[in-house]
Amino acid sequence: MEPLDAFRREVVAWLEDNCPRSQREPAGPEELYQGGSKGCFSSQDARTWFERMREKGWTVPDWPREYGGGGLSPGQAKVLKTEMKRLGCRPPLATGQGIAMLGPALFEYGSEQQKREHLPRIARGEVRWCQGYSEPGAGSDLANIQCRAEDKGDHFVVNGTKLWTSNADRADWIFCLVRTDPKAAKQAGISFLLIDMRQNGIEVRPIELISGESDFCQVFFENARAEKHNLLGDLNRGWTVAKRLLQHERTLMSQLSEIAVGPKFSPGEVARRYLSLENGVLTNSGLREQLVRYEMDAMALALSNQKAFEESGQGRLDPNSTSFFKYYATELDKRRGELKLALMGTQGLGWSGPGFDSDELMEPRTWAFSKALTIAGGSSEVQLNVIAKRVLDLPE
Amino acid sequence: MEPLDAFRREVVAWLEDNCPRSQREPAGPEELYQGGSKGCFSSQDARTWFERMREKGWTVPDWPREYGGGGLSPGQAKVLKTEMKRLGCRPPLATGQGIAMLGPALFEYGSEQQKREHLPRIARGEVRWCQGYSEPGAGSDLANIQCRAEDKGDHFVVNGTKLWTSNADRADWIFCLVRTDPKAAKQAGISFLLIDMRQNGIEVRPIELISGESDFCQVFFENARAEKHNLLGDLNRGWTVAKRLLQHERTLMSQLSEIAVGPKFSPGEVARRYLSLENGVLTNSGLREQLVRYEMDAMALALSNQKAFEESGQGRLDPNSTSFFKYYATELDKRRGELKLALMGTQGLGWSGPGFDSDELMEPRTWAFSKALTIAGGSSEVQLNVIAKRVLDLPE
Amino acid sequence: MKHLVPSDEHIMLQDSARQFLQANCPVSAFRHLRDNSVSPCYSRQHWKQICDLGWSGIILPEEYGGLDFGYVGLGAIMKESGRTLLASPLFASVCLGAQYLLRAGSDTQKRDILPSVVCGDTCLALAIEEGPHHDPLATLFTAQPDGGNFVLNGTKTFVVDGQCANYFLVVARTSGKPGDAKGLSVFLVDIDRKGVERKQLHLLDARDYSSVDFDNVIVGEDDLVGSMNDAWRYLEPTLDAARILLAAEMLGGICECFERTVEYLRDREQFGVKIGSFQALRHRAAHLFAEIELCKAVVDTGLAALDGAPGSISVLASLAKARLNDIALLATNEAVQMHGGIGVTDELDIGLFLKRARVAIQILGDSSYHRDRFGRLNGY
Amino acid sequence: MKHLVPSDEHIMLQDSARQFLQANCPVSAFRHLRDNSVSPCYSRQHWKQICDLGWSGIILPEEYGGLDFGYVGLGAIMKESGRTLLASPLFASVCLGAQYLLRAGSDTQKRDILPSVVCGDTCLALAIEEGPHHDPLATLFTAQPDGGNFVLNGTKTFVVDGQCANYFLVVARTSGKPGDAKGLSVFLVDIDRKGVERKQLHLLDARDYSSVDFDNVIVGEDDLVGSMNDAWRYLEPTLDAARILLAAEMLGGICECFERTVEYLRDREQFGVKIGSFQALRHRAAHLFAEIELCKAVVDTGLAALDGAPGSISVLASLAKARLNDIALLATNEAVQMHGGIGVTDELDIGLFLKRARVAIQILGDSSYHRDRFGRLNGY
Repeated sequence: MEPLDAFRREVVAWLEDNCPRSQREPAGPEELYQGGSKGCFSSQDARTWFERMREKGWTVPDWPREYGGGGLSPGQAKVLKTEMKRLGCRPPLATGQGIAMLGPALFEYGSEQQKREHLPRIARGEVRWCQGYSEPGAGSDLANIQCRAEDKGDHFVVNGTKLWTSNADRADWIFCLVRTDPKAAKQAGISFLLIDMRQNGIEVRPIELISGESDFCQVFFENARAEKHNLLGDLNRGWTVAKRLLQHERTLMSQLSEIAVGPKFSPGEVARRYLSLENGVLTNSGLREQLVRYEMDAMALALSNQKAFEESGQGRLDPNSTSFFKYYATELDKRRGELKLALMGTQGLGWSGPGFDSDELMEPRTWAFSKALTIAGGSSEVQLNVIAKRVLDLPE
Repeated sequence: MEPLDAFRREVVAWLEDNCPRSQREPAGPEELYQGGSKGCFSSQDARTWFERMREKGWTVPDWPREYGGGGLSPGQAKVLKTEMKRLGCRPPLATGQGIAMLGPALFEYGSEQQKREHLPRIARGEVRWCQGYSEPGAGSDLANIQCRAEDKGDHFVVNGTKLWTSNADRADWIFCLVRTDPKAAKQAGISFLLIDMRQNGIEVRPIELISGESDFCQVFFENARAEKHNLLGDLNRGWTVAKRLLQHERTLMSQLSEIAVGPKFSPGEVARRYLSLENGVLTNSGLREQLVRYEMDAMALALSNQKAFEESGQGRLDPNSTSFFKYYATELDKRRGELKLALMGTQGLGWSGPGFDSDELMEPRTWAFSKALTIAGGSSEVQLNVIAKRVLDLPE
Repeated sequence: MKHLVPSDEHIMLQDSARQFLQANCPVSAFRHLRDNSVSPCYSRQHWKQICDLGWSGIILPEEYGGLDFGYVGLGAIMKESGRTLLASPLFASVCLGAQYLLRAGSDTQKRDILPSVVCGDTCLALAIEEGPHHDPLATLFTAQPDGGNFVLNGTKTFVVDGQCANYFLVVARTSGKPGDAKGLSVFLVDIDRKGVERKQLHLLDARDYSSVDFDNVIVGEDDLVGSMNDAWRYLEPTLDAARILLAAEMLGGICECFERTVEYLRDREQFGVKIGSFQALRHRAAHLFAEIELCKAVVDTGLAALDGAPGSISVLASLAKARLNDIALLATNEAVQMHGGIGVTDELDIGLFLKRARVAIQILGDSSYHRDRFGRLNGY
Repeated sequence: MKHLVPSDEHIMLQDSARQFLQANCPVSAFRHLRDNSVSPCYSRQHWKQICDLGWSGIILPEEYGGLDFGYVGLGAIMKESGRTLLASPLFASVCLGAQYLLRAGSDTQKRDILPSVVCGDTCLALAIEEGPHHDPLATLFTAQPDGGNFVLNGTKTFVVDGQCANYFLVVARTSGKPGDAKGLSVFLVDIDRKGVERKQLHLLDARDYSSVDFDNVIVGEDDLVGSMNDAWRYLEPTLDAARILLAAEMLGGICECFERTVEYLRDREQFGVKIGSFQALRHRAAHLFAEIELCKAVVDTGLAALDGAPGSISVLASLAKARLNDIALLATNEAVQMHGGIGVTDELDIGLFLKRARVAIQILGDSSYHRDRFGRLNGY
């Protein structure tokens, strides 16, 4: 206990000195710094805050210092996270695919050269990454990879297309599953390749979602080039890396509601704002029932997350738990979206223009986007399949 | 309209004249006359009422007169049913497997001789029937029939065992699926046989259920004898008859809550009895919400039944509808059981003895028995399979 | 008597409605309106055609230019319009406005207004909501008697088809306190009347809604529709009928969404097989089928009751609205999920049904409102 | 600080509890008691052994013969006892009775009673319920001061382990009106006191319950446990702790039921394949797994909070009881359905878990009670 307490005091003092006042307000969806060559700061304060945190390595507090991280222990990292949350500090650099996905994969499978090349650039926000897994027509059948990489001696030539690539239009590099052995069975013959997107052979087309956003893209490769030393893991063994990454993705998605810059008000606050109370109790008993059921399940999930964190001993989830958390958290995100619309009534239906404040206008879009969460990153059905097979050991 | 109105007046007058007062009270589970050699009347009035109805053929009002029925049109039969329900008249003879299941099968597949032999005895309550479909280890896989009937010239010799045979211990005859061709694939090679149970080769063992009742039995055949002329439908083509019967069974089970002599009080009445009201509204808003949801769904199902009846034009359901009604009605029966226990609180937990009145004691047993309804007669899962395949035409 | 089996005439009407709508106003027509920010979001040309077909007069007597063809007929049209996401003043002007006038209006009012509604020159809109949740008895909007006139003050929100309306039917309180049924009155107000200011609301479903301010708007006694303080007598049955008609529209949307989803399950392959062969999806689709069958029965019974078949209309209306709300939610969410990735793109029509459903759910009462009302009507 | 990771000592305790119970009091032992109408339905021999193991004193300080091992320890025992359907006075006498005495009793009372509870000679039972739904603040039962004495009048129902009790802890109203927290007092009443009449109740789960009439029962000031009119201060935390402990027992039952069901899905064949290969069942089982994982976290957090970890105990208790109620319902119903025909026979143990769950759901508040309370505690 003692050392963490001292650390906590130190962290709080530093944050209070260094986090600009404006960076301690809730951020809108466009206000977070995303990094990369196309990233921009929403204000001078945002830049200052990012630069101070970057100097301490606290954009990725638990990465080793030699790769641009803060070198904190899991316990220290949690203290930092907790105190930032308590003080309302915004993340200085949004947790994108580089920090959450590729970073851990590099630590586990990367050569020293690969780690030195890529990790610090992620930590310093210089390179923004995106993930090329899904392909048109494949859906949940992730191992159904058609995008192929031909061996040309010192480099590969890549042809094919990737779908549902988050923020590909704003990324600099893409990590990709490609087929390097067309004759091998599904999972075999797939390699994991890092590709610089700033070349002519790559075209990116955003896809409009029902939420009105275009976070997802389709990426077209036409004789795109990737250097051989950018192969992560062994040739034709990329599926191993991919599977591990899927777990990170699930973990990430199960914590979306915690890390996402969603609407400001909790369902309870929304209820108090749009419904009437009598003696401190909502008079609309049907909606109240729905609210309490949601809040109870959300609290139970949070406690379950806490339990898993404590049990893991190192801040990392048991691989078998990731499916359950991804499933439950994203289904709950959908429920929260429906609940808030229900609580807000007609004030929750605004798409644009007058009659709604900016918080209200965010709700239907968050609601619509939540529909994607139980599909992306392995649909709920896929997660249930995994639980049935791996956790419950049911016969197939 | 006109002719039915006249008929309705006639029916009401006759019922009022002929139905003894005591037979217009709700009946306990043991008070209905079940027929057969082991059937007994709960009172002299019950006997009188049965005999009067039998004379008119109104134990089976829509069967032709020559087979012991009332010869009524579907519309007339519905009028009779409605008026009996309105006046609170008990069914003079409970709707058992003979009336609901074998009767329709005999009309559709029986020879004239078979119809003349069996139908009037069902109509007059002389013979009680039970159904031998399921076998140990088969569960929902109904076509997995091991019970075999060997051809001995003028008769069959039957060996094997049947499970979940309702009221076999009180029945005189059993209609049975038996394997007559052991070499044929599953559904082929099954025949539909009528067997007199009053013989030495048949032993019946009741199974105790969680509701404390033993309505279901296991039936053991050891060299039991069945005459050749008691084969219904063609040899090795019994599956056709069986499938048709399953539809009747589903229809029957989807109307259980209407015809069953369950607990006297509706969920709404139970709620008013065990919970407090304020300005006519239940103060327990959580249970009220649950109650309204149930009542709305039950009303919707009743309207759907009415719609199907009107659309069929002949009082018979579209075969594809039976699965949906069976599924929904029995799931709703389970929900009603849970709801009533919840509404009654600790007064809904009595198993025997003092502290509970007889209505209260019936509730937990009805609740427990309701668990069997979504399993017997084709489980909910089987019904959903049928809907997906036959109604939605989804590929397998 | 078979109330729930449509007559041949009704079947013909529904078939011709389907043909007209599929040919002239398919979902792509609505998408076009939305993408081109047509405001208010409906096609005047289609509306004119619809009026020429007589749909705007289906429930009105012939003396006002109507077809007198009953609610079952109008319900058939509403179902079909739900299938193609038809955006038109049909619900606001006919199902709500004309219906209320027919119940409550004086002979003069009916003669003056209804024929013009039928031919489509006049659009009515009911200005009833004041807060985020439907609660007509809570009306605070005031109409102050002043000599032979009334002075209207207050704001009405979520006025359906408010932008294309020529007249508002404004629900106001002339006496009593919020919560009282007694004391409500309805006024017919020309949108050009001094002090009326409407503002377009852009909602999720890209249709026509307004918020309207009334600042010392002066109306005459002639503008009162139905007797003073006693409008609830006409308004409640009007709302109930409109709820059942809206439920019919929602049913159309649900069925369309479901059929498209089943089609997708039949065609789409994954892991080398049709996804419709996955038992978990099969069971969910089959369950949804059962829920939708119940929706059909509930809507048809409600419509038949409006045409005189037995049954409590209030109970049936609350049952219909609550059930259709709930199943619309379930069916649209399942449709998105079963379509997978493509389901959350704007390119697929499913998203349009998803959004329309969320708005329709709030019109004339969400499920919590109608469950509460159903409980009260049943004495618990 | 890791509150949710059991210490080695707690793991050892739970392991030894499991071994003892599986060896000595398996489900078949409970079935034997039930089938032979042993009354009250528990084995005195097993209870003696349990007390010798020290479980009856786990949460009590050493000065009263206890182990002072905390709620996490007692929770571990409760979980295991839920797995084997152990019928014993552990919940009533220790989790409720001794706990209340420990919080509210005078030194004398504690010294007099607690050691005897620990060794199993004394069984306590809390007489709190008066109607069919848990509602302690609604208490009407009166205790009328009379000189230095009190006269108790009223009926208590659903007294858990009332038949094997030597003493009742009776919740009575000494002032105020139903609904008030102020005015409640608790009395320790010997079952042999004149005017006390108990009647055995036979419930669904075949355990020990009573209804008890108090007819002018005279008790002294010494029998008051906790201060007069102010018992709620001790009673509410007692009830909350007992709710969390009961939730632990329910969790054990749920896990046992689920594991048996998964085992059945792995083994049982139908249509020529294992039924666990049917995707619809797989998904339902996987969903249930997720719900049960949340149950574990909720129960463990509640137990840890009782031992001093951060968190509002009232909120955690209502969360735990509501969630465990709901998932017990789901898990037992799914267990029956997935077992098919055999699931509804009395021969299979699943039915015993099904019935126990329905009674446990009603003890100290059903889900509607706890959801309402959770809402109030959170300000809505």
